[in-house]
Amino acid sequence: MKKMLKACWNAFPGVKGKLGLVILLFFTVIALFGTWVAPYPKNFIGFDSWLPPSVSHWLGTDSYGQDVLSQMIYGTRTSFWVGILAGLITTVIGVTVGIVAGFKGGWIEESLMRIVDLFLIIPTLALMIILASFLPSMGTMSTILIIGSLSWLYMGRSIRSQTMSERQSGYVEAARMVGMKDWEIMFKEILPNITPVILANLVLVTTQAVLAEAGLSFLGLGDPTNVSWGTILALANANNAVLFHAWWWILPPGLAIAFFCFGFILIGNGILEKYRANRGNAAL
Amino acid sequence: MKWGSRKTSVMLFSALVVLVGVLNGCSNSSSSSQSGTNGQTDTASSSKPASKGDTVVYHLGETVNPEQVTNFNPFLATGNWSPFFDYVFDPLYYFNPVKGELVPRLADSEGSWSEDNKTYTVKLNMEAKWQDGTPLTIDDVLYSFNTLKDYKVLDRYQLWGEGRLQEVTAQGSDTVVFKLSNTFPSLPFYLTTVYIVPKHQFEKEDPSQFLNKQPIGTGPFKFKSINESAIVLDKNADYFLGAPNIDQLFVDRFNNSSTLTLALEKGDVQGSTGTVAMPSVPKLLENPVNKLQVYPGLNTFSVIMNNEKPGLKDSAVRRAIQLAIDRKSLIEKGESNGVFPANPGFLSSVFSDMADTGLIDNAAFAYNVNEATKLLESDGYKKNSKGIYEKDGKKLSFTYHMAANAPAQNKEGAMITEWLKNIGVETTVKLVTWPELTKLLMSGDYELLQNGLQTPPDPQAQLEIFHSKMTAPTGENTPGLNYMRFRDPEVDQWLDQASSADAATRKELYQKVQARISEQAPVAVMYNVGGHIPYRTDQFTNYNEDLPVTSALSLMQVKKK
Amino acid sequence: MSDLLQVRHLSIEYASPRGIVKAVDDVTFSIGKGEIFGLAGESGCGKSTTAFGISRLLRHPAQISGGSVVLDGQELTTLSNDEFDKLRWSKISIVLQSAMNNLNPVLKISNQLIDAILAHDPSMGKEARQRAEQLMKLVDLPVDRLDSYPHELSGGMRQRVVIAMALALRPSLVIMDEPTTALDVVVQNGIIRKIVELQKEFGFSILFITHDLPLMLEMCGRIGIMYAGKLVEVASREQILQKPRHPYTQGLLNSFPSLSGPKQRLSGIPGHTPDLIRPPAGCRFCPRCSQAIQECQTLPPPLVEDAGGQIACHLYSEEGIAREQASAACERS
Amino acid sequence: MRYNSVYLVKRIGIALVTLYVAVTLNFLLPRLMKGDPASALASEKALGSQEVANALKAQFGLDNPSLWYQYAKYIKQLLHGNLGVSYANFPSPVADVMLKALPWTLGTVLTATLLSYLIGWLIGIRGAWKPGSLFDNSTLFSSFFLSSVPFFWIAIIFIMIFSFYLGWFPLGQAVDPAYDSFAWFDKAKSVLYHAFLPVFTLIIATLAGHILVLRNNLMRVLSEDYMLLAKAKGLRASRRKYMYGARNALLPSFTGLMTSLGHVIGGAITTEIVFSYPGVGMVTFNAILNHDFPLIQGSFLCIAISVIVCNLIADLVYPLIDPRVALN
Repeated sequence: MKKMLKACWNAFPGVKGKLGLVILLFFTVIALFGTWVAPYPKNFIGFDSWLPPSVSHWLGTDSYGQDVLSQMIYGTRTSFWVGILAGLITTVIGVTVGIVAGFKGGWIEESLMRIVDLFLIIPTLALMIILASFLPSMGTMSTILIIGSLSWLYMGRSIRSQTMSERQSGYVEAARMVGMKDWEIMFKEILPNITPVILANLVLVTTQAVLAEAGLSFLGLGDPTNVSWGTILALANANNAVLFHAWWWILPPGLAIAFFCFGFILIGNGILEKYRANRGNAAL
Repeated sequence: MKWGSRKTSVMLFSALVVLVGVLNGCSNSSSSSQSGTNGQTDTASSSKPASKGDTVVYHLGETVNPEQVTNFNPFLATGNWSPFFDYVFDPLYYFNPVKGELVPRLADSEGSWSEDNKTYTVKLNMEAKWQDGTPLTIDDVLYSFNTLKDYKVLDRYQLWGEGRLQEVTAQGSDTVVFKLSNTFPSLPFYLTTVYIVPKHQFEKEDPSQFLNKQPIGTGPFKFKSINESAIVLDKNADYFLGAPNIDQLFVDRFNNSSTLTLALEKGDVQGSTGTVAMPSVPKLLENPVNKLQVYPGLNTFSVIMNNEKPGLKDSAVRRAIQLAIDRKSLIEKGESNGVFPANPGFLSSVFSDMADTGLIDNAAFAYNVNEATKLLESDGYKKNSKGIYEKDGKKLSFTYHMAANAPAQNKEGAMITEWLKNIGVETTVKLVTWPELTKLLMSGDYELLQNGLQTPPDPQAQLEIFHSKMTAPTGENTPGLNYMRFRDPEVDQWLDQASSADAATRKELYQKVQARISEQAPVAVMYNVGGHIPYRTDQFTNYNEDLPVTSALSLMQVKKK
Repeated sequence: MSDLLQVRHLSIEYASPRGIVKAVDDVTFSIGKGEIFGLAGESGCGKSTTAFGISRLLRHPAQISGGSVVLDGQELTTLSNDEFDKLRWSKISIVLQSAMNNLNPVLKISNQLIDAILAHDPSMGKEARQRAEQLMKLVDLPVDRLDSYPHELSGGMRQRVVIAMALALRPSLVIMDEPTTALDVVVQNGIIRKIVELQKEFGFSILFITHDLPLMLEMCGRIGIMYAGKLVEVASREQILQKPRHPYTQGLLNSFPSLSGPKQRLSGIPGHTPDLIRPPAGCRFCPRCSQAIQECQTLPPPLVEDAGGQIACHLYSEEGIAREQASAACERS
Repeated sequence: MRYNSVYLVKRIGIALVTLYVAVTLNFLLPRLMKGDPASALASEKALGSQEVANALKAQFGLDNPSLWYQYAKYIKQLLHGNLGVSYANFPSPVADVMLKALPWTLGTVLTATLLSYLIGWLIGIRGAWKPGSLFDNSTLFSSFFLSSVPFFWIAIIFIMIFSFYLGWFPLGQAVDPAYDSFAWFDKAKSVLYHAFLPVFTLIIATLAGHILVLRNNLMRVLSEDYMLLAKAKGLRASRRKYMYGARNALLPSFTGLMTSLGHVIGGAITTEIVFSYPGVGMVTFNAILNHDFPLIQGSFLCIAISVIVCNLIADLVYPLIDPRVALN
């Protein structure tokens, strides 16, 4: 167990990586064990509204009389899973598109990149709204699907440029001479070599997913029965928390999103720093 | 004053180019022109460059989207902001929702029915003049009504529908005669929905496409100009019911209610016609200067149930659902007391004389969880392992549709679904856009759907929602608002009698209809949405509380303190 | 000839995560006016670091940790950055290795020539352009090329531009760090001949750095051999050719095939360069030296100055010479 | 600076093709949405009378269900510059609504993007020039933090602090209500005064990304030989930093400048809602919620066209700053 912990500890390189890991662990713990930690049940409307932070309500209550702290804790779970799952879906699509485009080249690359350019034009948030109104019901799963299927664009481009530089290197020629098939070269040879870049991008994409989920819920397209940082912020804005000087309802969701993503970005940059140290090129 | 859209956009680009240059110098320029007024209660609205002389300006705040100011044509239902017409134009009568009665505007006095109740004559107040100086003529009135006959699209309330208006003629130069093909006692209410337009301006245009960017009305305020932040109206000095005291009426445009509420709190705006984020109302009222006028309305929010769907067929289940909803906390928590308790018999308390107010706070329909569960069990439902009621294999599990992008609505939906779970009724929430909600209601492709049912200002029309002629089997689009697929031959019979009966018998028939509705509970009512008008009393007084305080007739009398 | 540049006990260190790397350790040599002095050695032996140390172009985390550099009688290591900047390019200029990106890709050749001149004499104005044209003629490049961009020139032409640039202010010392390594042999020959020609014409001295010993022998009057941060031998070209004294110099010479003469098997030098963080106690070449003797393991060889130049090897220190004769004797018998 | 004609033609060609694909996609996207608004509108407004519904459908051109017919009609209208009539706000022409809304969004978004790039670069340069210095570390960590904060959250915070508590800036809107009666100069000032906070929010929200990108690029450029040569030439620090360092470092992030426009406009949607700013964001959002096909198409098209045009401008300006491109 000790050795495994040690290995995992230096898997996150540099001061940045370690700091990021600590932040990430903090949120994971809350996401997994939130229900036992939260002082009150989810969406429990039982208190007076607009109570400032007090002993019984560390973060006060909102306009409906819900305890903001427990809402934040339950929100962590949604935002955490949206971030992780949407991030994974995006990575899978982004990496496949990136590698295929980078490796195959020719008209495949051209068409894929044209699609990427096109989707970069249309604001992703607007596209997500369209997709949101297209899917039958707006559960958390459909949010994840929507975000996942639309935010792989930047990643696709970054992986493609990385694959193109890998394609020139010797081991790819060697692999081809040995007679390995294209997809074998791509996924058995090139993929392991660009893993640090993939990890760095995964981290970036996860933050974008969390932000996109917050955006969607802010625009009222999140799942109302479920709570996430985005829905808390949306209700805070819609119910005029500013008028009530309810800073305890506005600040926490924004700060939580920021810290959560901050942790991820630190890890990403830690990996990149280590990667750049031994490969010498700015991949992100 | 040319409507400055093209000029403004050109100006904007040059201005924003200047922005790049002046941005760093901005801090001093902004402080010089803007005396740093801070939050809470402050006196005059922030001192913009001094307006000419001491013109008295009343700022009214409103959520008006850019697409809502593309036309000022009273005939059109879309692309315009309807309260605008109340300020600039005049209908024959004005329906006062506070008292639930008709106030004569262009009409001189109350109209009179013929013996066979099939013709209604209205004498006009010929003092009225168009804002461009030309006097009002009987032809203007005839033109305004005949246009609805010629252009089917514009007759939203089907004044010329079958069994209603047959002909509108002039009698002399100051009296209008409405000939009906059948008895239609609510005609006066319907006359309030038609604004009289200047024939000499409209006849040159196609009324169903005319954008009327330079509106000319007879109303108390004249249109002056419009920009991205406000619609500017000047007072109509020679308005025939007396000139308004204020010189200018600014309708400040916001695109969300939060910013509007902040402006109200800060004093930039003196009042609003009602779209304020309800939960912030209590905070507004903490400031003694702010008042909130509340009156019942024509929109009853309820959980609409498709009475043909399995489970929802039995009235016991529907009654149980009605009892499971804690209407009091919906009103307090959800809408912060900005709305009225709804009538389980559905008729709004706006029609105070007709509505059976006894039903509203009748304990039989109040929030009562064990009564609801008792009802379900007595009807043969038993709780299954997961705590959901079931009868011969069919569990009470329904889809619950709600409107997207309505945080307050969604919050209340979450509360209701929680309460339904407490009485063993399972729901899966589905969020859809507004037009889709209507489509689902019409086609019946829903089980539970939370939405408002809005009707014209006519008790008959409001109760006819439950008439079988207004519905169609699930799968077909309903002709009327009976989305619930509710059929009750007796209710049909009572309503048909009432449509041509005199006032007394109509009241009695309506009582019976309301009793039956509350018993059958085709819908589970939530609350009645009427007016909730916040207004400040620190700079202006003399609001007329018997009318909506920010309506035209009240704003006329408002004076600067 | 009087000395232009005296380097005394120069040491340069890098702070690396694993400890202090002594890249240059107690190097002493001098370059006369108008002399072409070569500095050779395997890559990583500290020759470029020495050059950058002298011209104060070291990049973080490297810094000079001791010793003195005197140019024209002026001590450089104690100068402030601003004073040193005045010397840059007017007294010391540099020619770098890679032809690919030693010129700013987004600026015209003329701008890059002129801005060096203007940096030191802002009032030049119009004549700066004429100076640039003269410089182009100097290195046999067509003058209209002044207005083209670096990527529009070939590798050789780019290197000629850099050389012209280095001579813009008639510096007294030009440091050339592997100027021709990136070029093919034919172009290299042209560049070398141009450098020698220009050196004769203007009389500036050159510190020529390369790992290509034959090229150095052809071009430089005196040559210094560096190994693992230490200057092991300095001698004239003829001395190095006929009788290289230090075993490492001999090894170096043996690992280059001579074009003329019999074909022999090349004998490289076994082993690899020592770890500069914890250098071996005695002579750093000892582990790879075939003629290593007892003292080599323990005692760092002192730098001995004598007629043949400088040598840092126990074989040539006093005790060493005695034992040498003894072993030479028994060897002969 | 003579352009290489092949490069020019290729760039414009790509722009046109992308535009055509955008137009077609733009036509299909709203159609994918379930629920056809005309019948919904008809029922909502005409209380269910069937002839009214048909009349509305005819006016909206939905009476002929075949997609090809609608597509041909759509393209024909487009060529006449007529973006059709909005359903939800019938009969207002879409072009009219867009023409009023687009300048506001483009004005703020373009200004914010340019300023944010400029400021991001300056900070990035100063940070990369002295890596590891206090300035570098502080900007690095704060940009990590800032790059992960939602647009609208910053907007709400700014309104709370600057407008509500300090009263320095208005609570929202684009111009002063009494705008029409102002003199020319007051009008400009009113526009700037109201635009300051939204632009400032967009700048802060996008600043972090640019700092990081440029800092990485400059770190790479600093290790190049020509930088060493520039130092050896004794050039002034400012010239080395900007003419040699920044000029090369900004090249890769310059193309990023315009492609990120789509992303910024997306972010602007939420900011405009919070600031009650009459831009395209709000119009698009309402259009989507009301299933208003023509307005959705109109707003997407305007956004697509403005982004494509900006990209084309970027492609044309790029050879001016990177000579290597124009000649290949």
